[in-house]
Amino acid sequence: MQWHDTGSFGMIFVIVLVAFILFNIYRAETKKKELYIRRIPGLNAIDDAIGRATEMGKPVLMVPGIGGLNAISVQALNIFAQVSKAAAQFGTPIRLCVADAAVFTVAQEVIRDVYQQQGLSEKFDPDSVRFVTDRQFAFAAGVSGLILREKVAAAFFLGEFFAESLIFAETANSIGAIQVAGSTEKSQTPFFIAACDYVLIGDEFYAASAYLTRQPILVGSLVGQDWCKILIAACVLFGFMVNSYQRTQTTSLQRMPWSEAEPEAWAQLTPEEQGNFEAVEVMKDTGTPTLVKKENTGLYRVFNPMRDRESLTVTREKKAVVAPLGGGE
Amino acid sequence: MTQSQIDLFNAIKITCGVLATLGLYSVLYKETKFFRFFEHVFLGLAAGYAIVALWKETLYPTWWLKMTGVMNEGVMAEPAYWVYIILLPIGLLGYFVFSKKHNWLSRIPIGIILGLWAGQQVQIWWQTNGPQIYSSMQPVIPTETTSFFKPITTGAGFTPERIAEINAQIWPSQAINNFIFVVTLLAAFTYFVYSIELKTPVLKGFNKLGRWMLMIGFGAIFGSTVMARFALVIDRMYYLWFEWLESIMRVFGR
Amino acid sequence: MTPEKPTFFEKIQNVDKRILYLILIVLTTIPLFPMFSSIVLPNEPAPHSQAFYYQLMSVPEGKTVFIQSDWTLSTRGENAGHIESLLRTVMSKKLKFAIYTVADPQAPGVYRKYIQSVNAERKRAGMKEYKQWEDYVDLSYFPNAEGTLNAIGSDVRKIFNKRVKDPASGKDRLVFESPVLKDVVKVGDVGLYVVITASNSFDRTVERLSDKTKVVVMCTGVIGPSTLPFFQSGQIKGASIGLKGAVDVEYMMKYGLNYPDSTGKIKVPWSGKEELKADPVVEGMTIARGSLYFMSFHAAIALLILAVTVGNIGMFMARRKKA
Amino acid sequence: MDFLAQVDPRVNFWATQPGSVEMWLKILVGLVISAGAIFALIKMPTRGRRPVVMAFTFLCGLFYVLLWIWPSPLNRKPDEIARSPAEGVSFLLADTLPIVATITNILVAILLGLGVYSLIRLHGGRIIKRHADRGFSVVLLVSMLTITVFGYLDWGMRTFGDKEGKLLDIANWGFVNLGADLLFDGLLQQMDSAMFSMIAFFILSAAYRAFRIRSVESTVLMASALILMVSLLSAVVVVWNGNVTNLAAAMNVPLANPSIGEAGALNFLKISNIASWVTSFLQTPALRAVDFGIGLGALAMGLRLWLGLEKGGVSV
Repeated sequence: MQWHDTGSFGMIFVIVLVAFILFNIYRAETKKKELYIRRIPGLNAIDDAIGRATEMGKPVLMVPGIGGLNAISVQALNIFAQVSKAAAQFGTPIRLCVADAAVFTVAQEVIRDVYQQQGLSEKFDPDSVRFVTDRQFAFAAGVSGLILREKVAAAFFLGEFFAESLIFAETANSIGAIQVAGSTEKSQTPFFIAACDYVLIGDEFYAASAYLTRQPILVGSLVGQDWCKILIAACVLFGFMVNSYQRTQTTSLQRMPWSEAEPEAWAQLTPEEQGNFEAVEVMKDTGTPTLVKKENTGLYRVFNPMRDRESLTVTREKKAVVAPLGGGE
Repeated sequence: MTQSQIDLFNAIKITCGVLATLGLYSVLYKETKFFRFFEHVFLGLAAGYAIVALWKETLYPTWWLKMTGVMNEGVMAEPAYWVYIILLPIGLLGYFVFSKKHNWLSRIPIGIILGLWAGQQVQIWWQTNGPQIYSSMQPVIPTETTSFFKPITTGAGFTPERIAEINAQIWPSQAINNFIFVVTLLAAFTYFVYSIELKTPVLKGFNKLGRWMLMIGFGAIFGSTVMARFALVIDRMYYLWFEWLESIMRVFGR
Repeated sequence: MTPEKPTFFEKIQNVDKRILYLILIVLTTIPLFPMFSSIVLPNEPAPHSQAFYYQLMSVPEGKTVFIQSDWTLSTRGENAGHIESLLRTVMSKKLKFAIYTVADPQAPGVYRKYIQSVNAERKRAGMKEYKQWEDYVDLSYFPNAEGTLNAIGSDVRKIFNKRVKDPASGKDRLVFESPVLKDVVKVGDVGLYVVITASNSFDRTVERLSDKTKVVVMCTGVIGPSTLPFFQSGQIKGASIGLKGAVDVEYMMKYGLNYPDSTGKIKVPWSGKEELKADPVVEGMTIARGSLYFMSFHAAIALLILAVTVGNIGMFMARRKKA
Repeated sequence: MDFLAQVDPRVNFWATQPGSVEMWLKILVGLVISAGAIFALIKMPTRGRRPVVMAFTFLCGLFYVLLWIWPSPLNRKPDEIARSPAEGVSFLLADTLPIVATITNILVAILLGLGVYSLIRLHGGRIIKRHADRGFSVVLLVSMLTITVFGYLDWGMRTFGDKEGKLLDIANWGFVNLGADLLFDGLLQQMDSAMFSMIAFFILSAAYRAFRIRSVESTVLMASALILMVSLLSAVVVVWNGNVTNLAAAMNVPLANPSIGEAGALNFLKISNIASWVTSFLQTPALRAVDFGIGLGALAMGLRLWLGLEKGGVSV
């Protein structure tokens, strides 16, 4: 039965995905001609928004979500780097409100770099990048207060937003600011859709920096992601065909826990052994052919590897018992 | 403290809460000084509490106690893993961010945090998405066509075997639903393909369909979220009126 | 745009927000008054609530349940109903439980409050109170959700390496010496793993633990939609979602599931699962907070739907006028 | 590696007796060494910088990747010895996980000082520059200071001054405990809930404004939202479904419940079934597509960060 154990399938699958992404990054870096990316409306709006803010002489607000420091907030900061580049050129004031100390550290540096690269270091006001608080709703209160007081003309909410998303969106909407929003939390996207002018749905957010900067690495990895999506889609297509076919067949082999297959043998085991062998499953020939059940399809087996008894019989020698110092554990 | 003192304290506490709530709610009408006051109190308290929590909830239990160990009635409960000390200087490197010359050092703690996060993404991808991929592979060929809909087992007096048999079958109605499921998934998927130009009308249409399906999905989320939010405001009202009155009444011994 | 003053229809398609807000406040408050609170609205529990209640009621007496309570006062409106009905059921079924949080340092304070209040309520009704160490252990807060959940999956005894006071000896002892956890070697040994959450800490729990133990969830309506796929793919065994979920559970606590009352009538049928059956809760309160708030909820939704309809009518009529 | 494994013997080079001179000495040495290391880094030539940062990032990421890719031990008991070096590694990884898991939180906590510094600089600056809003800045700083003081005093009393847990009972509280509780439980948490519950109002106004039958998109958005909302109103549901049942009885068509795949002809008219159909066969797949996309995005971004491929913006 060993060949039934497909535990490594998931790992291979992920490795393939990783390979796709890395290969395309390599491809994009070596290739001369630029790879195609479809238009993403929300992002074309960035310049108009900043332009409008400049006319009104009002600041541009940016919020990279309230999540901790991870790829999402880094991604948001990458986009905001582009935004503040434009803002710096127009001389539009910016407000970047952050809810996490680590993100704040990165933000400080990124934005300062942007101004330096533009040769406008003296224009950079360190207070334009603010740590408001790391408490969700205090942050919400602080930011919406800022929105109302400073009458921001454009607001960018990109990153990991939770319940507070609608507080920001509605507040900014009430003073008629242009809003570009996108959240990796799909449960918040509807509220952005309801209250914002432009919304990045799902991983358009991840596509954004590739779209804006056209850096080969980013574009390449975006193409790689597309390959992965196509692979997954193909899997689903293939899978539902195979399943559809196989479910119409009959079989007398039934997959079941070993404890059910051989109750009497099971009963003889010590509780500890039973603990070890809980996961053990066997294919039992029931003799009576029945319609193939979900649990007996080949694909089910691929995605839910079957452990047999041999693979779980493990005997190791115990540690020498040391006198637990002062009766710890 | 006596019971009456406790009641008094609770009454004061809840009254403060009520005032604060009203203060923040006032922004629904207009951004006033009243709101601004409570907003700044809120921000101050939040920041202050963070300062307390950073030691009391993170550093003390997960760092200091590990580093200096735990004694329990004079005997060692946990040994002291002194090497934890190196995390302090690493963390402090972050403070170089304000230095003009050495700000690159602040990227070391950042790099560590991001590295750990990145590694985890690779680790958990399959655990999260594998089962989802499998459960999308819905069978779409009916195995039983004697009835379009699945026969009703409810109170039909079938034997358990018969019911199991019926449930094992794929009935036409289910097959259609599953087909809709797969199509919706793939349509929504094409919406997220960026590098392929959607030239043919078929692809364009599929893409548009995908966007509509997404909108349906988001609408559904909106609908079910409404419950959560209204539950909160209802609970607030309960607090504003009833819990407050109750606490006041207790003080006046009713 | 229009110089002449707006027509009636233009008015009703942009009513001042504040008026809507005021109406909402009034509508949500009135049904909370005592004279309404006695009413129990008719209900049809959702399938995932039914699965949840069945899983909970089918845990054998005396077994241990893990409760991961990841919410704070800010979602009291929904989660309070959840934890109250959960504790009432667990206590009336005489299950032991270990309660802790991986999400928020404030969460322990919150769930302690509810353990106390439910205990007090049982005391008033003359039922047995739940005691730390014998009946439950409170493991409070574990920072870093991912890490903790990984560890719970791989080696629960290592991560739950905490001490609580043993009333017998008055000493702090390792929780695994307590009656509650002495039989728990790996997370698979627990009767049920209940997550009460208001955040996506829940997804992490599924990622780390769904293959190792029976996970069920009580979550806010926001998290709800993202839990349903897990319920479909069988990674979680049941879900009580939002206020409705709380009401469903309270309702089944009162009437049972596939449970014939004295007249033999089944109040809550679980169609397709006739063979399965769950009794109502025998002692203590059943219908409570959830059902009380449910009235106001109906009023609020009615207002929302009304507002949307009026807005659309206004828009159409105004258009027709223009044309 | 004993440090990582945290195994017996309970006292070794890495694990010392708590409070012993040896411990403090080792801690001191550790500090000195790392100070030296920092000094070395400061002297580091410019081109050496990026590799250093990348090395840190890579190694940290590598831990979880190893944890994932390395075969995990079967049926391991806490007191067992690895059979082979390979299994030894897997044991080590498993034992190390709880420690590595805490690193992020510790670092972020240490970094919090930066945030507080920026707050104080902003509002202190306002007070000095006699900004119009300086009064509020004072309020902010004062409330920050107060809760900090009360918080630490309260914590100290509970942790060190209260071995037998008297303070768990409010009756034994003193001024400090009451103050801390008032500030945290009475104000801070209530303000959280207040702000949170405010969303309900915004939902109302947002729905009123956005749910208009303008385009196909806004219409389907509204339709599915309304269906879901109505399906939550159990009073409406019971009546609606009751009518469907009567109708079915009148036409004597059998009814059943599609939530498990069963269906009778008129069943889809039941509001609860329409809703559950929408969620299971339209919402679930649509959002699953979003999930796959986001998952892949995170995976790709993670790879780029881990391997140091990110350029510009944040180049760690």
